[in-house]
Amino acid sequence: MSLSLEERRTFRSSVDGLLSARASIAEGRHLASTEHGFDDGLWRAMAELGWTALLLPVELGGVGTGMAEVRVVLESLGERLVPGPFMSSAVLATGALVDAEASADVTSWLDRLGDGSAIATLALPLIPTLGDSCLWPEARLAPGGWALSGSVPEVLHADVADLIIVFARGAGDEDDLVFALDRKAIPHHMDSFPLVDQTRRMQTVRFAESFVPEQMTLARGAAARELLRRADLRAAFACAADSLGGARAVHAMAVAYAQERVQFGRPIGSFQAIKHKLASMYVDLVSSDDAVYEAAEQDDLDSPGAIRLLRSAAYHALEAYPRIAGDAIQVHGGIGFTWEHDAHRYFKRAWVNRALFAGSERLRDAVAAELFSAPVGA
Amino acid sequence: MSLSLEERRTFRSSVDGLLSARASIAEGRHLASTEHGFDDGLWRAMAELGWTALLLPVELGGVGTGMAEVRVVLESLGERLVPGPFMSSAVLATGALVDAEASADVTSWLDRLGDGSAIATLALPLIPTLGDSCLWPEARLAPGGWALSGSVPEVLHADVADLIIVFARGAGDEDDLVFALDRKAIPHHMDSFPLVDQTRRMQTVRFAESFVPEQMTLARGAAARELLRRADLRAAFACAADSLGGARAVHAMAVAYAQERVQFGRPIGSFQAIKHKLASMYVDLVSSDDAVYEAAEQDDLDSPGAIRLLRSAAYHALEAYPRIAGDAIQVHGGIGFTWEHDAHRYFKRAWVNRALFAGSERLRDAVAAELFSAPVGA
Amino acid sequence: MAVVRDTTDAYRERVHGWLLSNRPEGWREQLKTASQDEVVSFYRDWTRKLHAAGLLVPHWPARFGGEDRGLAEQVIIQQELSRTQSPRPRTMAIALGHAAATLMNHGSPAQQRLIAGILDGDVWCQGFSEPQAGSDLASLRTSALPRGDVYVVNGQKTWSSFAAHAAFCLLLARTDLGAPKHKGLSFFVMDMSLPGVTVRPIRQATGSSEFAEIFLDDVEIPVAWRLGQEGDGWRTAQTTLSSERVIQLVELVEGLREAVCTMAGEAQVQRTHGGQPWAQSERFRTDVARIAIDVEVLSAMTHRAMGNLIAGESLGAAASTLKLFFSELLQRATQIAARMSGLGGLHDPGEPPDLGYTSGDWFSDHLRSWTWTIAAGSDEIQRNIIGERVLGLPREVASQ
Amino acid sequence: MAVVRDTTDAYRERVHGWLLSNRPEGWREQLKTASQDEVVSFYRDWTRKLHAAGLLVPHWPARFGGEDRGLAEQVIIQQELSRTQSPRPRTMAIALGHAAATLMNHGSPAQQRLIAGILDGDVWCQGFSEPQAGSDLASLRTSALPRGDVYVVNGQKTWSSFAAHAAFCLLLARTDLGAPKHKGLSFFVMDMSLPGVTVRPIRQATGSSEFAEIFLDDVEIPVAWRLGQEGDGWRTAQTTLSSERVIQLVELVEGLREAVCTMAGEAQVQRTHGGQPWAQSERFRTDVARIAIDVEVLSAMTHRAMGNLIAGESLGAAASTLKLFFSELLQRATQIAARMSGLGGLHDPGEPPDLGYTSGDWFSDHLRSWTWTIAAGSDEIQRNIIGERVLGLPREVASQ
Repeated sequence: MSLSLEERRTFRSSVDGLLSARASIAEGRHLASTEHGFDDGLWRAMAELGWTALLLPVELGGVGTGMAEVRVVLESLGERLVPGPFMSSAVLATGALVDAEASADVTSWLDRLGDGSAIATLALPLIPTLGDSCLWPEARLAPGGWALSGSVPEVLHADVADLIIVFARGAGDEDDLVFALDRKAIPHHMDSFPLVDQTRRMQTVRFAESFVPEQMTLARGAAARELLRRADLRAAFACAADSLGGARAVHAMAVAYAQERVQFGRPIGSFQAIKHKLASMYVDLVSSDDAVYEAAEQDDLDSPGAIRLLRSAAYHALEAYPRIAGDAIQVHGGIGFTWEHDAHRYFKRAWVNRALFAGSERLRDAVAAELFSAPVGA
Repeated sequence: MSLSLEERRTFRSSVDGLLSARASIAEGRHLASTEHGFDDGLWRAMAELGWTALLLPVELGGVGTGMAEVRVVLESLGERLVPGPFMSSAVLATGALVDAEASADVTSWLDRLGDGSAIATLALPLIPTLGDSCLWPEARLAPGGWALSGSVPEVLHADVADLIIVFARGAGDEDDLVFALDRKAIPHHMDSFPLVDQTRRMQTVRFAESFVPEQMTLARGAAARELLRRADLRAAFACAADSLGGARAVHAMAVAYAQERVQFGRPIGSFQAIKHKLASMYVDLVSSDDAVYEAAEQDDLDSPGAIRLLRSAAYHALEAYPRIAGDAIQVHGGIGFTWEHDAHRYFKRAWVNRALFAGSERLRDAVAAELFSAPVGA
Repeated sequence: MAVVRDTTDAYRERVHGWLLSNRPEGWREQLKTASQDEVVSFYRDWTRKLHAAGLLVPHWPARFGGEDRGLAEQVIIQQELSRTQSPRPRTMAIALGHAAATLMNHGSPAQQRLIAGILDGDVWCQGFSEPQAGSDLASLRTSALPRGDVYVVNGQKTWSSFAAHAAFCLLLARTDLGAPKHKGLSFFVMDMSLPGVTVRPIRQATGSSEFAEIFLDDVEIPVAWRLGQEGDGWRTAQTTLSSERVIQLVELVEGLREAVCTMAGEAQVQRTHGGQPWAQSERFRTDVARIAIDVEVLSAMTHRAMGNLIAGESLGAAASTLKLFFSELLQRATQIAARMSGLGGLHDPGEPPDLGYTSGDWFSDHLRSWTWTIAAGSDEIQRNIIGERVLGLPREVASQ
Repeated sequence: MAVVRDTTDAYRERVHGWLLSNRPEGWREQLKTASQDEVVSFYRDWTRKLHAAGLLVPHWPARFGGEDRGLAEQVIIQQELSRTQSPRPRTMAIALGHAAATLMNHGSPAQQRLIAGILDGDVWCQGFSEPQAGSDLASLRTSALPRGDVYVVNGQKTWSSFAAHAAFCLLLARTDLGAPKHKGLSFFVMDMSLPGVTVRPIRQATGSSEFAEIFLDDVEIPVAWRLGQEGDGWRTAQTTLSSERVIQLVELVEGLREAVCTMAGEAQVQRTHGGQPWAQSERFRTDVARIAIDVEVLSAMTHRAMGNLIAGESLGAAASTLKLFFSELLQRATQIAARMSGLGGLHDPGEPPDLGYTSGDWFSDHLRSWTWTIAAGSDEIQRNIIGERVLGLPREVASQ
């Protein structure tokens, strides 16, 4: 379902409204020292406004819109450096569950994800082709289900997730698998991995012969790999949308500073060295914006043209954000290098966004592989 | 033999003196339409001042100085876009002949190269490891010598060379070889390859079962490969020195233009956009200068540290020249893009310098190979 | 946006089919050795042929010879011209773009009659830059002083594309010598056959002579050929300029897309210093991938800008942003391709005709990319525009 | 030049041997978890030990505690410290560099007695930048007004390295409030234990707190502790600054050289998204090679600048050129290394001690590289200096 221009404008202003009221950048800084690192109350408010049900089809009780609306939320969260599991739960995990041919068990989870009463997360393999990595957990057939062993590194907000979607290698001749693990029911061990970006929490989850009932299998074989392919693209898009929002905010901070900071008797923004730097950053920003916007409008993870556009948009926005944040520090000079200033927080989120889910290089390399496997002159 | 500071100063001013008097940039433009593309009279004058004998040891009647003095000449020729076979004959071919354990035949050639009465050139394989390329000529044993077949592409000033130094693959079990070919005595065919840089002439030389007498063999096997290794480094250095001179001249042109051209009521050089571009070009230029200078001072083609420095200096100067020349066009604006202006002539020589002798990438790749074959943590 | 995306596939198929049957075979090779006269004449014929098939300007109003279709169709035509490797009438760019748009928006009925000539292949040129007014375009000196029912024009214009072949010129000249900077300028249609007009081709760094100088010596332009109000020339010239640039970019993006495929193809054959095909170099493959990625991004940028144009919104700084992004990308793409070609790619092309910005002679293309970073507002000027007009940064003290 | 190159290998061997026997084992790991006090104390001990062995300042005149050797020996020491992976006393950089050089050149006999303290490990800091005077350093506001035999100092300094641990500060303050810009400044040695001096550490973006603010509240500096003439402070502070920066670069180049080896080593172990070691990526290998090449170039630049210093020539713009080249290279090198480390390299280091610019925590090193592009004359200021003082381009209208 696609919103009308008018509905979309209303949606955007409701997003702005809630976040302006309840998610200041300063607040995010304070949350870094709390246990889970995000604002539960804000999460509930977001759920009440239906944000957690954006990707859920109408027939399952969701809002049933698409990436264009998800982009609006992710961008706004990125702009304000809002911490929390929106991306991992409402976008990545929910998207994957909807993609899967879901059993009744899974559908009941979708209800709870949609109304925000449960949180899920998605663990993507670090190496995108299943079956290559020894880091990746292995599933062995067991009576009534599977025994899962091994570790899943770098899972976003696993500490608060009720459900973890995990890709696993089948032992022996068994095929690749995707599970939706009820965290309370599955024995596991969890280690936190504190990031330079304090607005993001991440854990490594370990299993040792943990029993997973058969009905929590989301997909097998080709279907599992297809789920992974789409989840990987959606993750790239989501990180890019967050990056775009952050880039916009940190660029605006630099512009504002250049207008007010006076050196040599003039605002520093009147010097071409600064003015042209800010203009180049703007080109980087606007090009990311247009590309992410078009990819969101296409909302298509399957056709080759749309995939090329999505990868390109995501790569460009993920690469632009660290450049823009670094240049913003330069424009701010010394003050931009202090802990109290927010510039470094954007810089760090920019680097984490780019590195998440095996990093932006995978997108560039996929474009290269496509270009060079094409027949000569095609 | 190393010159004293005072002697070096004298040498430099004699180089400047001759070239200022007889090798204007405009003159070079005119020479492009002549048969061989360079000024014979200037060549003889250079020889009379001993420039063609710089690399020739004193015991063979030469000046016996080293790369530091060669650098001065090459830089000055590059500064003025002087056409002619100095690099190919007096540096590359002479250097390789001196390197070889020379027979009496070769020594007599060195006499003539040293006094400028003969011209030589050096054909380096396009692929630096002998024996890989099917383009490279093949030598078959023949009574009293060798029969040479195949083509030697991209040889500088072969049309005026009396002697051509050629690397060849031995047929069958025969080892790699280096020959000094008397062009008048050896049957061959020659095709011109006109370059965008009209100050350089280049030919492809073809042989078909051409007989080469045994005494013109300069080296075989390991000695041939050693000759090639040193010739390749010397070629990199020589192109870099030319590039440095050209970069200096084209940068100076851009600085002068920025001082005099007025737009918006001010000299354009007062705008930071132009001022900082010229400053960045200057950093590129000075760093090339220092690196090439240090490499010339070391004058060492054998020790690993000196080789690393030489490759680095050459790579940097070869890459800096096209950047500086391109930026110089930008600073000049429209006028810099006309055929009548010299900026494009520097730009083109910059590109040819970088592409000569298999291109600057070979230097970067050699540094990479060295770095990554070293034991971990070394 | 919806307008662009919903255009029927049927239209695309019709365009595609027609081009496959009608594109001149081997035209690229043929043009490489053609004289400039032959090139101009080739593109004139092709323009007429496209127009006869309704594939030249379907987005124009019917009363001017179009079909009242949307810009979306024009985008499709550009894409299909690219996909079928058909020629695009380069010499007609000003005529079909800035000239036609200006005539439609500001022309008198008499002036608008010139549009028919454009559809018949008349070449137009622009008379904007002058030797002393490059980046500082508002400081033009060419004068057009009223005398009776004519303006008497004196001065010199430069960097005018295809001026040697143009029937008409869009001329910007100073009608009020006292007014400051761009206040005293007026805009004219100048018949290039008028007495006193002399054209001298400029040979460029690439060896081509696409551009020319125009010397104006007591040229008498009838008052009726002034476009818009006297003294309002700057605004009149600018009105349609940025939209036309964006439309032009649609074609250029498609050219870049083709270029990426050509590079990938050549990389299977061209060899590195190590003797391997460039296609086996990870560095090269990923460099080309980054070009391909940026082409997608640029395509999204032009697509969104076209959407805004179609929706009747103003472009704002989009023209500057697009131009900067494009010129930087073109320079980088052609550089990578030229490096792949090695010494073999540095073969002297002599005095080649200008076959566009991605002609496949990569070194010449690379050098030609400086016309994009310099002309029509240099990169530096574009950054000033963005910094001051979009970001609201203070102007430099000196230019206030 | 000859002086540097001909220095005997014997000296190098002696230095190498001593360091192998005396460098503290495992110091790097130990410092990573140390408090800043512990770091300062560690470097103080190491400074004393080096000095006792004659390996701290052999290039100083004997009367100040040196051995009258040349700068060449200092270069060798820096190289061997790097080669043997021994610590370099970072916290002592100002004391051993700018402070000592200033005291030797401009100090009164009484002031020069402080040099002995430096050799015993006294930390010095600089009091230059102020919140309102970053790039525009000449607009300092901190005042030092004469009253009897003291100057009464009021104001605030910022970005002073290791000020919290410093015994003395090289202070630049305004003694003539009427004089324009840098004409009214004087230079002082300020005892950090004087009443009215308050230091507040600045936590940086990296989490470290190497820098501090210094608040000056009616601090009374005796007239005898003024360095050079009143009103001549700007010149006095600058005299030795650029030479000291070049000498400091010798150490930093060696650090970069080590970093390249470390990166190449880590690339055998760290894996790309494709699961292969980074060392198998041609793109990565060639990126690192370009860093290695630039390190060689920078090394040649410092070598030549040192040669000129030894020959007694003026540095001219070399300090600006070197700083620009270095800061750009450092930023690029640490970026490539940080990208190799992936998400694993984005582990929060907490509040780590500052272990230099190539500590091996690549992301922190990368972020820290902005101190080079911003501090001590930003990249923009350096380009202004080169453009105006070296290339002779006109100053901007506004700053005339």
